[in-house]
Parts: sequence; structure tokens; C-alpha cells
Amino acid sequence: MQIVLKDFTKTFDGNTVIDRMNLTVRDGEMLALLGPSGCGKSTTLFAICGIHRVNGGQILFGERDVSNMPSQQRNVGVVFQNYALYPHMSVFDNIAFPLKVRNDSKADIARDVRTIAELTHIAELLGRRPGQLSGGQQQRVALARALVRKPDVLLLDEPLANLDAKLRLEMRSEIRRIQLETGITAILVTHDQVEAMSMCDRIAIMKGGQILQIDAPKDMYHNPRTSFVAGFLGNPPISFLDGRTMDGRFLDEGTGVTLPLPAGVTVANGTGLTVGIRPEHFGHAGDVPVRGKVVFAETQGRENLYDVALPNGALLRSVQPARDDVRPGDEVSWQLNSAAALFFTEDGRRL
Amino acid sequence: MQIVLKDFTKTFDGNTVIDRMNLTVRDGEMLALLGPSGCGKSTTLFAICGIHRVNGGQILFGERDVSNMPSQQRNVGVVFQNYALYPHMSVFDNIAFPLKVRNDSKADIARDVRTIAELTHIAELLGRRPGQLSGGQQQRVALARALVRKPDVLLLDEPLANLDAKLRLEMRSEIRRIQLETGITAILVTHDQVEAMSMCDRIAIMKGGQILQIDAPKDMYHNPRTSFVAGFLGNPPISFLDGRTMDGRFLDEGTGVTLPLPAGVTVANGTGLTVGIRPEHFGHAGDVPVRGKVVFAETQGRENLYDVALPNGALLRSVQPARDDVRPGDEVSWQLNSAAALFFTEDGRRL
Amino acid sequence: MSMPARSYLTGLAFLSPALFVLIGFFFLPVVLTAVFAFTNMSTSTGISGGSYVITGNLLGSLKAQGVAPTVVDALSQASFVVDEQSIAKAQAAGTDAQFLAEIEQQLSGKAFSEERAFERELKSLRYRPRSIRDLKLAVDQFELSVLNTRFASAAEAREAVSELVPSAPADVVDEIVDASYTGWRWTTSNFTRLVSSSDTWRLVGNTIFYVAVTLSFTVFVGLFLAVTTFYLPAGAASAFSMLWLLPRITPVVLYTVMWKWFTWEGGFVYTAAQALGLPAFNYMKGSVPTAWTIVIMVNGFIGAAFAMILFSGALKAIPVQQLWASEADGASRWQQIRFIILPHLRWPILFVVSYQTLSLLSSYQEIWLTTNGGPGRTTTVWALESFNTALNSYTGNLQYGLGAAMALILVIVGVALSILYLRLFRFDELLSRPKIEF
Amino acid sequence: SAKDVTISVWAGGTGPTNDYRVEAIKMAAEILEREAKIRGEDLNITVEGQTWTTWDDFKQAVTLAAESNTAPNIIVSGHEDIGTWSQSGLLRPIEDYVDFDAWPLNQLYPNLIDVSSFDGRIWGIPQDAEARPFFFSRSHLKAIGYSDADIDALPAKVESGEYTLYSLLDDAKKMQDAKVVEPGKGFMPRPSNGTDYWQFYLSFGGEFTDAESGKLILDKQALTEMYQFFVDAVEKGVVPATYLGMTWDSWHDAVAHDKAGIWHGGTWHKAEWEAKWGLNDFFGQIQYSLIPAGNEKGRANTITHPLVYLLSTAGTDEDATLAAELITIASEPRINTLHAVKSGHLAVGSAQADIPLYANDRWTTAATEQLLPHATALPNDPDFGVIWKAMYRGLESAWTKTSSVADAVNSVESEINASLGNKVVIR
Amino acid sequence: MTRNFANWPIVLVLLIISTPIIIMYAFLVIDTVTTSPPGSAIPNGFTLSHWRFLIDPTATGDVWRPTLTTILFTASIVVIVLGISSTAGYALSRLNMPFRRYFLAVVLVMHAFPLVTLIIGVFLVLQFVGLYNTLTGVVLVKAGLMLPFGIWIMKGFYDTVPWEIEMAGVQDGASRFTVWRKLILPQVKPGLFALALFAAIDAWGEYMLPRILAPSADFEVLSIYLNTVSDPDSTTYNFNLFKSVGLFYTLPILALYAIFRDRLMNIFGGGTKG
Ligand SMILES: Nc1ncnc2c1ncn2[C@@H]1O[C@H](COP(=O)(O)OP(=O)(O)OP(=O)(O)O)[C@@H](O)[C@H]1O
Ligand SMILES: Nc1ncnc2c1ncn2[C@@H]1O[C@H](COP(=O)(O)OP(=O)(O)OP(=O)(O)O)[C@@H](O)[C@H]1O
Ligand SMILES: [Mg+2]
Ligand SMILES: [Mg+2]
Ligand SMILES: O=P([O-])([O-])[O-]
Repeated sequence: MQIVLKDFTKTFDGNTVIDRMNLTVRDGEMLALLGPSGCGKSTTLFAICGIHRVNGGQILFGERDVSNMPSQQRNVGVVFQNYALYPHMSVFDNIAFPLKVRNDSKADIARDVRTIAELTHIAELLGRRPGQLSGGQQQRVALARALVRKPDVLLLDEPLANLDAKLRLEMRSEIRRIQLETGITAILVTHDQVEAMSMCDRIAIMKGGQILQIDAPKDMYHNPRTSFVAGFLGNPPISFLDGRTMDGRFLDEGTGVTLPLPAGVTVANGTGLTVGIRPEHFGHAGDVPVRGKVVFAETQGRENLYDVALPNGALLRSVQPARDDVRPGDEVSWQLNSAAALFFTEDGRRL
Repeated sequence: MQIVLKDFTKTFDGNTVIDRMNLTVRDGEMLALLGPSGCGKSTTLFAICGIHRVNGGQILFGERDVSNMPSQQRNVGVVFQNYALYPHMSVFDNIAFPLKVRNDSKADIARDVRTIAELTHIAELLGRRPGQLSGGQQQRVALARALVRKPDVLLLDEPLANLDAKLRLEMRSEIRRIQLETGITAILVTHDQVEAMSMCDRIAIMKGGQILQIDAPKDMYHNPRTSFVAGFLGNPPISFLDGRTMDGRFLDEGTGVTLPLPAGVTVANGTGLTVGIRPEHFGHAGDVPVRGKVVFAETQGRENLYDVALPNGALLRSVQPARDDVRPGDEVSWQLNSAAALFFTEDGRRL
Repeated sequence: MSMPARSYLTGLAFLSPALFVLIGFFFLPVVLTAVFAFTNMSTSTGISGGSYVITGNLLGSLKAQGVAPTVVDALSQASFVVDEQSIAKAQAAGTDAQFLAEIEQQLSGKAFSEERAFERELKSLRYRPRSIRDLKLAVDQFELSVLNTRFASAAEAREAVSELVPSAPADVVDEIVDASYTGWRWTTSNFTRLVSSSDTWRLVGNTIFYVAVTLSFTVFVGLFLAVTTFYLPAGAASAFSMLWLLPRITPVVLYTVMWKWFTWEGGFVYTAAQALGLPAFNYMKGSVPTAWTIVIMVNGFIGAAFAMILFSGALKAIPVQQLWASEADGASRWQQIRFIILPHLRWPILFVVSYQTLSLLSSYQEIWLTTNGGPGRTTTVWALESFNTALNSYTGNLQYGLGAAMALILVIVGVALSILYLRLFRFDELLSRPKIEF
Repeated sequence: SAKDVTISVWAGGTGPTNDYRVEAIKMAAEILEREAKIRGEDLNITVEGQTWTTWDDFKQAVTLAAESNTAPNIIVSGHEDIGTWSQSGLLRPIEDYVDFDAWPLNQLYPNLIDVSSFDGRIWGIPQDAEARPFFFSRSHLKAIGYSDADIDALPAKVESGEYTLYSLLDDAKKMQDAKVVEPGKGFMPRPSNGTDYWQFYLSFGGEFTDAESGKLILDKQALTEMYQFFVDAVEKGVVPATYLGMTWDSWHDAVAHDKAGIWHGGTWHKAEWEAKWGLNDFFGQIQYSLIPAGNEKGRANTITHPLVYLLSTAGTDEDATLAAELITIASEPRINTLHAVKSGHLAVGSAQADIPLYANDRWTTAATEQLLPHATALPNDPDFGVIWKAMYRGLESAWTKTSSVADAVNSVESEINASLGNKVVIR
Repeated sequence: MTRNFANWPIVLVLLIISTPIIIMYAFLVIDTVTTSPPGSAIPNGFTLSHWRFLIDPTATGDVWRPTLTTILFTASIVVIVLGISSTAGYALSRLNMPFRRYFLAVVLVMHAFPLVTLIIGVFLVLQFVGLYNTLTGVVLVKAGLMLPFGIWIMKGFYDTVPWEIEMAGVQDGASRFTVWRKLILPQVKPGLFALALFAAIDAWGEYMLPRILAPSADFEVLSIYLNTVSDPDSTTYNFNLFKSVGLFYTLPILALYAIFRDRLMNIFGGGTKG
């Protein structure tokens, strides 16, 4: 089922939080809504599932305008950050609840619950209470409950935020697997970029109630449309250098770093620009040598992360396979891969 | 100040949580206590700072036995996971609190608070209430409060757990910087390996109230003493293959993977062994080809992560620079770096 | 139906049972009380309305007020006349025909000014009814008087009076009929009386004193208990908190009698004081200071229990890390209480203060069952006085109107205070917007 | 054809010793049923009795029941309620239902019938009467020098006004000085509010109603002197300032066990002392008299506070007629005597003197002869309650020294002025 | 956190301020099974005779009928208070409706109404609906009296239930009523339980309302019964007997309290703010 938000507007007490937002989620795709806290991700989700009323615009499920339909009639499955399992019911009853309230027969309920429990790998937990489950198991139950009545749409509001790192990893694949198996249209709200990138077909990056860019993860990473998007994606994050155009090249006067502008771009001399360099593009392979002093080094197991202070105090981050020979305080001269540099105007737009 | 735990034992309601643990933290070093949830990290910390009473053994600060001293007299600074700021006091008052309760003069307090606030970069926040601060700022205030009275020891109980990914990164360097600048002996409790590895001089890995290994991060990563430690460190985690020795080599019969045993190790033929292969050692550079089917692939921006199922169902994880050509379902034949393989006996000890 | 209306209806449906009971037992009584406050309602006027009765006393006082004596005298004459008219009336009323014939035969034309005399005459007749009641009913038919007759409406009374004394001017009749009304009348005198009486101000003083002191007792003891039990080992803490909850849960009848046992003569303190050679008397009623002390303790113990529960709850909600942090920061126990615990208790304290002020203002059961406001009226508080005025009188004369006026004032003060408190509590914060908007 | 009638009777101030207030109606019902049977009718009367031990609850219940039209058919209350209740239309004038010229009502004491009347009509039938005498401990009197003869002559001296309330204080003081009674137990008045305190008002020359206008009277002078008397008693040390509010138990214990010097109570207390407190030799241990005069303006007196059977407006006229018949039968000397003697009350009619149970009871006879003739009753005026309440409050505050006598009197005056205005003559 | 300080001074002070309670309640219990010489508080003999009222109706009248009445009275009040508070509290905490804030404000302000002094008004209302002098009437009034408190407490408890549970329920297709019944109500069980205990304790001890609004003896409750027994003017009056009756009357409350103390202490679990 394709979901369309047309000029969706949401106001809280006269405070417009989302203003005329447009978004299309394709049938069967999994879309991530990614953005900093408070940007309106949950609000969008709640409007889609019928918990919030829209103040303007329309929400279409396929052809159907659901804007004024109560939740109960929208047939949407939702997984909440804190799972929102019914603590007084067994896992079976939790999952069976949506079926029970629509008066399915007992036999049907038992069958459907079992099917979905197998899909989510919790068949052996059906007798337990949520309190007796681990976080990951609870998460699966929440998922099973959301899916059991075959909703048209699956909404996930930071479903992994409460899990520890390892479980998060595991549930990521799990959720994606189930979404792919059921072919359901899904929207995942998150502010974790790794989650968004690893789980979804496309990512919509939001900020201040607006969608900044919507793209496949890889495209978003390599072709961010704004410096905000560039800074938001990538871990360790991209570093920025400020400079100006000089004879068709980029020059950071403080450090003397000079980079060729991307092909086909012409900018007036002296225009202020910002260049973004991802840490993997600053290290041993590259074409522009940059000198600086290592001010911080940390081991992350298989890789090391370095902060290199350039003479004017600007910082460039570098990530490299683990090595022993560089320590904080060392002067280094590493290479910058100019082909991978991203250029932005002063107001953040990509050149 | 060197901290020594001698046969430290802690019992809750007759339930021994930590049994005769020994630990030495060197003067001026920052030690991470790393381990899964419930292993006794916080308990150890609380015993050191005097919130819990020890049930057996001794705690020495330098030469001084503090085992039976109340918290108030130990001169330990503690930073708690949720910061434990006093919500009804301004930042200034929060930091000044330890000085106020020991009746320092107003002038001294003002001076000391200002000094530490500058060190922790919160000088301009002194008038605010904790509720008006961001997580990272709160964290700094907590740190400032712990440090203001120049404690002999700084204890940090998961100080970063409540921060978001970006802030975490930033605070990591910040805490380390301050610890280095003040030269204070510090213990950091965490269950995040990246945190432990990136911040500390040495890591102590705990499990079930026992310290399994204590070593510098890099040594710990490359030379784990047990399979638990190997599995615990590394992200994405190490994969394991089970097999047996066969003519001085390791053979996984299910997959036919054969690896040379490390030099100088002799094991009886047919002994069950487990081999651990980190994801960065399975990919394009290596000496042992392994065939399998990609069952899962995810983009993490600059790198991709793949799960490869071997014919017998065992999984090998691989991490490689981002590429586009492999998709789930593809058959691949990648190389395994046999020199980096780690061998463990069936009970988990490293060969 | 539009969507908002539907969700509103759900809300109202859920609320309706409460509305039903609250309107019935809070709102209506308040309205009625407000109405009564402007009447002179009492036992003798009744609540549900009165009738018109002209009595001897009434006529006497009318005469004293200068109503024409001729009219008054005419009205005060009771006379029993046997004539055609009255016989016809008796016949119509169903008096036994034989008896009536006998009356007509023997007494026709006679008049009696005393009922008893007429009755005696009738009793001597042969066909008199055997039942005295029937006789009296027959007697009534011959009566030419409005004296002591209860008329349901003013019109009836006016008609009867005019018929009896045709010469009476209409305004005099009106005056008489109006004065003969036994039911309640509208008046503001309850309030003027309250304002002008010096007793009122004493009562106000007592009430303020009572509320203020009991409240302080409640808060301080409650705080002390909560904080100390917070630090004590679990066993001792639960013993004390259990002990201190007893006053709150013991039925008031028993609780107050236990205090009597404790403080009356022959009671525990009395006996102990005697043994120690200290003044021994009925402390509860015997002297003003002891009476107040006991009133305050009786109520304060109950309040302290309440405060303790609240404060203990709030204490438990303090994140334990903050306490740990303060200890690691070097704070002593006292510093911990002063700097960490008390600031956390700000809201609960404010809450207890406001809630208890209102409870104390309007409660009087405990005082009523202990000192009953004595000695003299020294421990009488507004609510008690209002109750005693309206509903509880040894002499049986209940002054509903005045009592209602007092209650109304209490309602107004209470509402004003609660509005103030609601402000203080930033009432709006209590109300979060429903997150489900359908 | 059987006829079933239910008659309800509510009685206040009623406990185990005076249960005949309701029992008498039940007996009457039985007699009436038998009479009906003889007449050939099948009459079946159920008497539903309910009693209250205290007065305030009872009066509240009656009042509210009346408002809700669930009042009982017969109410047994103090005569002083007649004014209020008749005015509010709660009562039927009983004179419309019974024959005072016929047996047994024709033998009732006329003054008690007056007490049961208001505004020219008879509203109730007296149910009991009593006197409220002073009591003296014979042994303690002897200890301060009284001879047996002196003691026997004491009632006469009281009656003549020779022995006043102040003589009493002196004697009480002497007893305390002689250490035969404990300090503070020389004089033990009634420990709680009650009719009794009006006797002291009378002792100082107070009056209840203005003979001329029929209005209520408050005699400030008498009230002042009465309050002063109790303050003086406190000052003399014969009664504590903290006395009021004492438990009845302690009081009974002291007076019945000869621990007190002089006290006052009701004739019915004798029954209670004997039944509950083990008093054996009343006449040997205790002397009694009228309430002494307080000064030359007043007189020795006692107050009788008869309870009356009242007929409520509840129910049909037929029920009321039947109820009135029951009351009439219950007023038969024999039946009423059961109550009088059991509870220590006095006869309501002259014929009771001839009932052996009554005649053989020394106490009732003596009280009837010596005390009752001097008895007055409180007025039935509906507004009297206000005055009463104010009087007792003033007494409490003067007695406990919470305020001066003058202030106490003034606040009584202002209270009465405020609530009753010119309905009361204050002088 | 307790080891650095000596507890005994605190315990001592606590003991001192608790003396009246300790003595009163100790003697309440002791006196019911002992006799003591006149003028002394020290018992000198053991007896069960003060408890004879349990089997001997002549001592103080039948105690069992009032007991049953009181149980019925209490149970009805608890049921009504729970029923109404749980619906109204939910509405105020969770539902959209017009004037919601005013309802809540009014409910809070109602704490301030001295209902017992408005009793004539209450009487008239009861009389009008024909419930004066009936147990039903008193039950309704008493329940009504507790409602503002109950509603407010329940609202507090509902406030603590995560919205997500409710959202999930709605999402699962359940009506608001079903959500409330099946999902939310079970979450506030501790609140319901505490409120039930509280209401039971309060109703069990109620004295004033039955006394004024149902004076007929047809359904005397224990408080009235006890007060009658405590009338010192009565010839059967005996203080120790009174205490036994009092203890008998209070025991169920004490038992409830002792067993469920922790749950009762939950009463303000919904937060006390406001
Ligand atoms: N019920 C509400 N009333 C008023 N403002 C609200 C409400 N819900 C959300 N907002 C505001 O709307 C904006 C968007 O909120 P929303 O919860 O959608 O953010 P989010 O992107 O989900 O953030 P997070 O990552 O922190 O969950 C925020 O500024 C928030 O303060
Ligand atoms: N106060 C206590 N009473 C009883 N058991 C306790 C108490 N505190 C801790 N424990 C138990 O001691 C063990 C170790 O707890 P501890 O809090 O030290 O774990 P941890 O390593 O800090 O875990 P986490 O990473 O979850 O914080 C756990 O099994 C825990 O249940
Ligand atoms: Mg959100
Ligand atoms: Mg921990
Ligand atoms: O209450 P008394 O009848 O004794 O005044």
C-alpha cells in the first residue's frame, strides 16, 4: 500500500510543528524518517496512524483518504520505542489482542498468532508475561502484535532505541527480514543513522518539520544535498573546512589546503565555501597532502580514530586500520582524497 | 593514588555477587571495567566509593585502608550514569556543593568552581538549572562536581550511557582530556567496548563478578585470553567456527575450512577447537579461500557488512569498504586471513 | 457525527456517573445551602414550607403591635353556635343524623365560648358517638372561629378571616394573615447577625488559630516522621510508620474515646499526674490550654499520618543516586536533609499545607466528639458551630438558616482558598493534553 | 376481617431504666387488642419502638423525619419541644383526640397538663415527672457538726430560705477542711448541660416568662448572680474550675459512694445509684432538699422536666386516633407507675398515690409530697432553646474563668439580642 | 547509607513523640482482656468477660447485625467509589472533552466543600429522591463524599500509564472503552487496590452520615452501635467492655491495614502534585 502525505500540516496549540510536508512512501518499501530530536518524526508517524489529527493536508493510503478516520479503522500496525506491551497479558494474549477485539474466532486467533510468532521467532515464549522477556524478545512480541492482523502499513517509532548495542544489531536484521518477507509498507522513525542506513530502502532526512532529502542510503551518503545531511550521516562524522574559491579552486587560507572544485562547477572568485571531508578520505590514500598535529587518538579495535589539528586550529578526522605508530602530539602529513570532498555554499547547499 | 582491591567480596542478602576479586589500578591511569550487564561493575565501583560496604577483603587507597570509612571521608569523585545532579540547585551550586558541605569560604568556593568550570567548558552555564541543560552539558556538570574538590580517585559509572551517539563521541575525548590534564586515577565502568577501548589505558573485562583479563585495549583486542573476551570486544563481533585438529591443522569438517595452527602449539589429533575470525580478516585480503552465500548485507555508510553462510550453516561476518556489487543471495568466495585467526579450546581458553 | 463530537461524547460518557453523584451530593446541596442562607429557616418554620395559623399568642403580639383591638378580639373569640348553618355544615360533614337531630332539638340556638363546655353538653346526649374522636369532629363543625386552624394557603386564611370579621379592613387582614405564616421567610439577617456578633470574630479567631497550629503540627511531625523513618532500618521504620498510621485509620468514634480515656479524669494522664503529684483534672475540658493542646493533638496526629504517607512517598521518589552523590560529595546526614531532601519535598509540603488547610477548615467531627467546643466556646471552630447551629442542639431548636449561612461562608472561603492553591500548584501542569486526538 | 395497624413510638433520653416509655404503649396496645376482641373485632397493633439515649440525636432525627414525612406516630420528648414542634406543624393537638374529662386523664395533675400546653391548646400527655433535688451526705454533715436533728430539719430550712446556696458553699468548704471529702468534691453539681442549671437561675430570682406579655425573659441580674455563685464556689475551692465535662461515671461514683459532700441531681438518680452503683441505704446515707435560694430575691425551688407523649401529624387521622387511645391507656396509673418507680420518676396523676407499687416506694412518695409542689417547669416557647444554649455557654466560660462573669453575661445578652431581638425581654 | 550514624537517638525521639499512640493502643488491647483496680491503669487480672458481648446480646445488644450492616455498607461504598472514580479519573486523565480543565478544577475544589455542614441540603436531596433514612442514601452520600479524592487519585494513576499502551490498543483496533477496560484498568490495579482499601477504611469508620441521614435503628452500623455502647449514662456501661467492642470494631481495619499496608501506602502513587 502506497502512503501519501499531501501538504500535511500539524499544529500544537497554535504552534506549527510541521508545515505543508509532502511525502510518498512506495508500496512495499521501508522508509526511514531520520532526523534530530524534535524535528517532527514521531508527529508524522502519529498522524499517519491516526493518533494525531491533521491540521491541514491529507493522508492517503493508496487511494483512500484516511485523514479523518480514527485509528481503529486505519489498519495500521505500530511498534513503539518502549514496546508498549500489555504487561498484564501473556505474550499470546498480547499478540491475540488485535484479533480478539475484532471478534475473530478462537481457532483463527490461535492459528494467526502461531504463524506470526513463528515468523518472529517467539513461538516458545507465548505463555510468558512481557516482564519475563528480554528487551529483544519484547521487541519481537511488539512486532508480532503489530503484524498479526496483516496491517496495510507498519510504523516503527524508534523500535530499537531501548535495546543494547548487540541486540540492536540483531533486531535490525530481524525487522528487515520480516518486512521483506511480508512485503508490508513500513516507515521507520529513528535518529540513529546506522539504523536508518542499514535497514531501509530509502531514507528521508527531516529537520524542523521539513524533509530535506529523500534517497537511498548510499546515495544519501555520497551525495548529500546539504551540509546538514552530510554532517548527519557518517560515523565518525565528516569534518568541515571553511575557505573561499580562488581561481576556480577551493582555498582554506588558514591551512593552505587547496582543492580542485568539482567538475562543471563555476563559482565567483572569493565566494565562501565549506568543504566536507569524511574521515575515511583523509589518511594514507589521497592526493592532497595536509600537515597537522594529532591531538587525539583512539582505538576502536580494528580501526583507529585520529583528530588532526591543522595549523589554524581546524580539525580533520581520520579513520584508519589499527596501527601503533601514531600517538597524540605527533606531527603528521596525511593525504586528503580530493575527489571525495563535498563542497557546500555558506548557506549549506551542495555545489 | 593507586587503588588496590584485595580479595574484595560483596554479598547482597546472602547472595555473593563478587567473590574474592583482586584488582590494582595504577596511579594516574584510567581503567575501564567492562562487562555484560549484571556482572558486578557498579557494585565494585560503589564499594570503592563507600556507598556499599565490603563483605570481605580490603580496599586500599595508596597505603590507606579505606574499607570501613564512610563515603564522606574517602574523597572520591563519582559521576553517575544519570548524572545525579541536584535538580533544585543551579549549576554553580551543584558544583559548589562538595565545597559547601566542608565549609569552604565563599571566595574559595567561587574560585574553585570557576576553575573547574573552565576546565570542563561550562563556565557560561553556571547560572542555569540542570533541567535547562542538554545531556552533554549535564554530563560536564557532573564531572565538574566530581572533580571540584580534587578527589584522590575519580569513578565514572557508565557516564555516557544516556547520551546520544554524537555527544558520546565528544564526551569521550572530553573526559579523557580532563583525566589526563588532572592526572587523577580514574575507573570507568561501562559495557560499551568502544568506550572502554577509546578512553582507557587499560581494560578489565569482568564476568560474573570475576575479572577475566586486564590489559591495554589493543592487546586485549589482538590477544584475548578467552573466547568470551574475544567475542566481547570487536564490532561487528568476531565469528566463530567449530572444528577439530587434524594433522596439526584445524579442520572444520562441515565447511572444509582448514587452517594452520599457531606456531609452537601442539594439540592431540581430534581435539575440539573453536576458531574466531574477526570480520576485517575475512574479505579480499587473505590466504584461505572460503565459499559461501551472502545472506545479509547492510550499508553503514563508508563500510558494508555481510553475513556469509557457509555450506553447513555456520556464519562468517565480513566488513569491507562500501561496494555495490554484492547482494544478498550471491555466492561468493572470499579469503580468510589465517594468521589473524584466534584459536580456543572447547572450554574457551586461548591456545 | 463529526469526529471531535464523537470523542467528546466518549469523555462525557465516562464522566457521567461521577457528574451524576457530584451534582446530586455536592452541587445541589451547595445550591440549597446558598438558598437557605437567606432564610430564617429553623425547626419551628420547617423546611418544606408552612401554613397559616392564627393563634392566641399571635393575636396577643399583634395587639401589642397596634393591630386594631376590635379585630383581634373578634378573632380571639372562639364560639360554638348551634344554628341552621352549623347544623347543615355538620350534616354535610357526615355527622351521625340521629345525633345531629338530637343536637338540633336540644341545643338549637345556643352558643358556647368554650369548647369544653360544648363538649360536655354533647357528651350528655343519648346518640353521641362512642368514640371521643368522632365527638370532637362533630364539635368542630359548630365552631365559628379561625383560631388554631391550619390554612394551607394565604387566600384561604384571608377568606376565613374576612368571613369571620367582615368589618376588618383588607390591609389589617393581610397583616394578620401574613403574620400567621408559620413557614420560613427570606431574610439577610443571618449575615448581618454574623457580621455584627462579637462571637463571630471570636469564632474566626479560634478557627484560624486551630487551623494554623494544627497544620504546623501536621507538617512538622509528618516531616520528622518521614525523614527519620527514611533513614531507619526497614524494621524500625515500618514499625513507626505503622504506628503513626493508626490514628488515621482508627474509626473516629473509637479514636476520640481513646483520647478521652487518655486525658479525662481517671484516665491515663490523670492517673499518672496524680501519682507524680502534678495537677490532675479533666485535661480535655478543664482548661483552655490543655483543651487546645488536646484538640490539636487529636487532629494533628491524624494529619501527621497523612503527611507522613505523602512525604515518605516523595522521599522514595528521590533518585537514590542523588543521595549517593551527596554522600560521595561529603555531605553529612544533616546536610543531606537540608540540601537534598527538603528541597525535594517542596511540592509535597505545599500540597499537604493546602489540602490540610481545607480539611481542617471544614472538619469538626473530632472536636465535636472530644471537647465539643468547650470549655465555654474556647475550642469551638466555625464548622462545628455551623453544625451545632444547623443540626445539633440539646434543646432541639435547629436553626437551619443561620447554620446554612455559616456553611456558605465556609464554602466561599474554601473555594477561594482552593483557587488560590490551584494557582500555586500551576494547575495547568496537571492537565496534559490527550495524546490521542480522535 | 382483621385490621392491622402499625404505630411507631420514638423516645429520646431513654435507656434501660426507663424503657417503660415505650413498653407502656405496647402494653396499651395489648389491652386495646383484647378490648377489640371482646367487641368482636380483630385488631392487630404492632408497636415499633425506637429509643435514643441522648437528646440531640433524638431531636435531630425527629425533626428530619418530620420533614421527610416519616415521623413516628407517637413522640416521647421533653415538654419544651411542644412550642417548636407545634408551630412547625409536626404535632396534632392531643386535646382533639382524647377526653380529659374521662378516666384516666381526668386524674392527671393539672399543672403537668399546663406544662403540656402551648398557646392555649393541650398538645401532649405527661409521661413522667420528676424533681431535681439537692443531696447532702449525712455522714459528712455530721462531721462538720450537724446533729441528726439538724439534718432532718435541713430541708425545711432550705425551703424557708434560711439555708442559702452560700450556706451550702460554707458547709462544703467545712467538709473539705474537715478532710471528710477531698478538695474539689465538696460540691458536685451536674457535670453537663441540663435543665438543672435553670434552678440556680430561679434561686437568684430569675424568671422565664413575662406574666403580662407572655414573652420570654432574661433576667441579667439573676444570671450574673448565678454565674457569680459558681465562680465563688470555684474560688472557695469546693468545685474545680475544670469541673464541667466530667464523666457521669465519675460523678456517680463519687456521690453514690459517699465521696462527695453536697450535690444535686434528679429523683431518678436514686434508681441508678441503687441499680448500678450499689447504694443500699439511700435514706441513711443521703439527705435531700429543694434547691436552696441564692439570695433574698430568689426562692428555694426545683424544676420538673416532664416528658410528654406527643401525637405527630404523620399517618392517617385514624392512626392518630388509635395512637391517642394507646397513650390514654398508657396513662393508666398502674401502667405509668411501672415507669415511675422503675426509673425513679414521679407520678403524673393523683391516682397513682393509690397504686401500691408507688405508694410503697418511700422515695417516690416523699418526693411527690415534699418536692413536687414546689416544682416549676421550663417554658414551652420555641425560642427558649436559644436562651438555654446561650446560658450554658456563658456558664461554662464564667466557670472555667475563660471570661469574667460580666463578659459572660454580656455575651449571652448579645447572642440573644442578635437571634431573638425583641421577642425577649432582657432586664 | 545508614552506617555512619547512630540510630538510637532518632528511635528515642520517635518513641517519645509516639507515646500517646503507644499507650492508647496498648491499653486498648490490654484492657479488653484484663481487669484493673479502680483508680489504677495497671491491670491485675486476666478475663475474657469483656468479650462476652460477642455471644451474649444482653451485654450490649446484638453485635452481629450491625457488623453485617457495616460490611454491606462498606462494600457498597467501595464498589461505587471504585466504579465512578475509575471512569471519571480516566476521562479526566485521557479523554478529549469540552471543559475538561474545568471539570478537573471543580473536582479539586470540591475537596474544599464542607459537605458535612451542607448536610441539610444533602438531606433535602435525599428526601426528594426518597432515600432519606435508607442505607442506600447514606451509601450514595458517603461515596459521593469520597469521590473528589477518588477521582483525583485515579487520575494520578492513569497519568502514569504510558500513553503508548493506550495508543497501541487503539492501533490494535480496540474502542476506547475496550482499551480502558482491558488495557488501562489492569495497569492501575495498584491504585484501585489502594483506593479500595482507603475507601473501605473510611467507610468502615463513618459515623456522622449514618447518624444524621439514617437514624432509624433498622440498619445500625458499628460506629453508631459503638457510640451507643459508649454512652456513660447507660446502666450497662463498662469502659473495658466498650474497649472490647471498639477493638472488635477496629480489628478488621487493623487487619486490612497490616496485611495490605504497602499497597495502602501506594495511595498517592499516582503522584501528589496538585
Ligand atoms: N503533544 C504535543 N504538544 C505540543 N508540542 C508537541 C507535542 N508533541 C510534540 N510536540 C512538539 O513537536 C515537535 C516535534 O515532536 P516529535 O515528537 O515529533 O519529535 P521527534 O522527531 O519524534 O523527536 P524525538 O527524536 O525526540 O522523538 C517538537 O518540537 C515537540 O516539542
Ligand atoms: N542492592 C542490591 N541488592 C541485591 N542485589 C544487587 C544489588 N545491587 C546489585 N545487585 C546484584 O548484583 C549483581 C551485580 O550488579 P551490578 O549493579 O554491579 O551490575 P553491573 O555490572 O553494574 O550491571 P549493569 O551494566 O546492568 O549496570 C547483579 O546480579 C545485581 O542483581
Ligand atoms: Mg519521537
Ligand atoms: Mg551498573
Ligand atoms: O437531661 P435532663 O432531662 O436531665 O435535663
